Amino acid sequence: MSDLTPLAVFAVAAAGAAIVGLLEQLVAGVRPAPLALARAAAATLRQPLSRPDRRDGWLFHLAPGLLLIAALGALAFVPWAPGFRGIDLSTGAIAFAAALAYVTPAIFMAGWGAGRPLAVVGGFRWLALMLAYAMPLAMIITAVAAPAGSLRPTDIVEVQHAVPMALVQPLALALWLPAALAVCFLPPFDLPQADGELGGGAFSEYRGLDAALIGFAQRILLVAVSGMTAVLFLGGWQGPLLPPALWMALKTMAVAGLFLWVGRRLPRLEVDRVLSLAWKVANPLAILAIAYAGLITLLFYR
Amino acid sequence: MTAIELFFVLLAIAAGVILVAYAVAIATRGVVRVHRGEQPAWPRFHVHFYVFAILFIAFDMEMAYMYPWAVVFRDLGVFAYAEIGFFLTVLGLGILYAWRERALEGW
Amino acid sequence: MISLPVVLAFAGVMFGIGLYGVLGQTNTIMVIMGVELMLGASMLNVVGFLRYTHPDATSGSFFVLVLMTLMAVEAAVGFALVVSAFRHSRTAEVDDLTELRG
Amino acid sequence: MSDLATALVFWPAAVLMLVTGLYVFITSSMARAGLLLLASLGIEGLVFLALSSEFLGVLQLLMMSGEMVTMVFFMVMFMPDPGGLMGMDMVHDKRRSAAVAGLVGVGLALVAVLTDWPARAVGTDAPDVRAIGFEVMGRSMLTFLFAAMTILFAMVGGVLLAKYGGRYRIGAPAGEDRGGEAR
Repeated sequence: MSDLTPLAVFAVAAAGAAIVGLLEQLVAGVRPAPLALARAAAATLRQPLSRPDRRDGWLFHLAPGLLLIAALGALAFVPWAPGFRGIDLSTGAIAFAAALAYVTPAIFMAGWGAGRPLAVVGGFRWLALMLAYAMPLAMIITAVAAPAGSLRPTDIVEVQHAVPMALVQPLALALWLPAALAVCFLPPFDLPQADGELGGGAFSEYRGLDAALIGFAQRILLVAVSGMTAVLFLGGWQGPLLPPALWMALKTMAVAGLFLWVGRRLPRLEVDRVLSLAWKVANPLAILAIAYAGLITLLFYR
Repeated sequence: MTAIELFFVLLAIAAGVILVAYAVAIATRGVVRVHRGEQPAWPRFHVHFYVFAILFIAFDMEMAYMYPWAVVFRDLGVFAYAEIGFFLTVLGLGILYAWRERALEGW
Repeated sequence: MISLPVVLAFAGVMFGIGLYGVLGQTNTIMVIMGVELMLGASMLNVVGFLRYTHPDATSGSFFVLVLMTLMAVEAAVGFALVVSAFRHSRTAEVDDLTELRG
Repeated sequence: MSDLATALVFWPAAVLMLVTGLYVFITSSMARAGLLLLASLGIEGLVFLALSSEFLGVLQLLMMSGEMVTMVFFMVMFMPDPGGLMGMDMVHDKRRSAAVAGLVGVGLALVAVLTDWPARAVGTDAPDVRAIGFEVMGRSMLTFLFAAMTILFAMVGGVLLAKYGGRYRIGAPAGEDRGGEAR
């Protein structure tokens, strides 16, 4: 870790957003055009900002910035290679969850600040989704940290040098994937802001720079969450032959592609169904996953 | 620099970049007011999932104790496993109670 | 530079702000918010003492955890009470919830 | 963190914390008040980070987000005017409560500044997660287990009080229609 880490995080964010743009086109079945994302961003930026009249203007315009900062903060705690470990806190795994926790207020602020009926409803729907996904997400981090005996992401990577955690704890992975998909507000968990639902929902009033920042933030969020999935479950940068950074990039891209591909092929569930399922199935199973993680730690990792 | 300082540097740079971007955007493109004269849709709202919210606030706190446990568990062994077993059982009872009271049914 | 009195002074002023909310607000939820601010101030107090007098005391950190739990539990039970009271008398204003007054 | 970095982060963050905390009770919009409280307590997490309490700061940032955001929609449920469109005044006993609160705040601050505190050991980091973990699992085990019971009681009590027409029919006057809250 050097003093240049913050700048390197920005470089990773830019590269990651570009790659996710390409992946989106591949998954959608369009012929990939490398500059399409940049061109779309430039077109968005040429529009003026919009501000709904008589609304909470400052909430409305703070939301995209908060979303972007949350995404960048989450990305900063992902270690990419032994030489570039991101911001290497000894509590990095919780810090990642803490950064992701600020996605929720950002989306609520966007919906409430816009003050349009559909946007406000979108904000409330997102709160309901947060009640569903936040607990499994946080508990699974514990389940993975217990065998490593540390919350430092680099330690979690190193404990997987023999067997990746996905093989040891398949239950934890199965609970993590939907929660991680939900936190990036990708389909099928894009109820609050999908174009097909509520006509854009919480983000329907954004134009210009605001809209560009939100698109950028969502892609960075996907990179951060896929990177953390690779770190927690797929052994991070470890792998034969290839250099570590390349392994990490490949795993991250594979997870991001999986998220985008699976998400487009699943039906959207109603919010109340998601909440009920999360509290009846996901949370009890997450408790079981932690108990199981403790058992295998006692047996194999001491 | 320590890791926390680097984190603050990252926050400062990100906030600075966003502020500059907004300043440039407002200076060059301006702001358009839309939906002139309409009242915002901010009624008193019946949020149907409030029981989940109350459960969430209480249950969320569990994490504060799970994280320190996860870090020292490998060193303490069976004793810590018994403790966390008690902890998780108690919280599981909370979920079971809510389930039994039909508070987890959606709405 | 920062020293212990500075941290404690900020915590004291924050406590005062929370107290203003508790005493002045008419709505039960706002009163709960005031209590949260007061508990937050006490957490800042503990962290200040932890940093500047006993940096190696783990029980101090644990006490902050307990305070955080207290905040969450207080908020959860408080909201449940407000829901119950609102359902009963269709209001959440402190001045109107006088049923228990003798 | 070094002394200089602590000062650089602490002063703006702490001032912002107080300003947002005060605005919670000044603004007339409920959603704004809840988000400002989140800002105040979240920035307090940054202050903890600046005071080198890494675990506590990160945990504060994580916990307050979930808690305060759920608080926002309770406010939207129970306030007559959640958007603050009418600029309602929600303060009673304004002058007296402001006087008492100001007196207490300034008094506490004065006591803090004027007392000769036994400050030593400057610039050392607070205990890390590991030390806290040993504390939780060892000496403070009983407190930890009681915290679990407290959380359980909060969940039970919350469901009991908030669930419409639950086991004890709390808050459900006989014969009143259920207002679409059946089940």
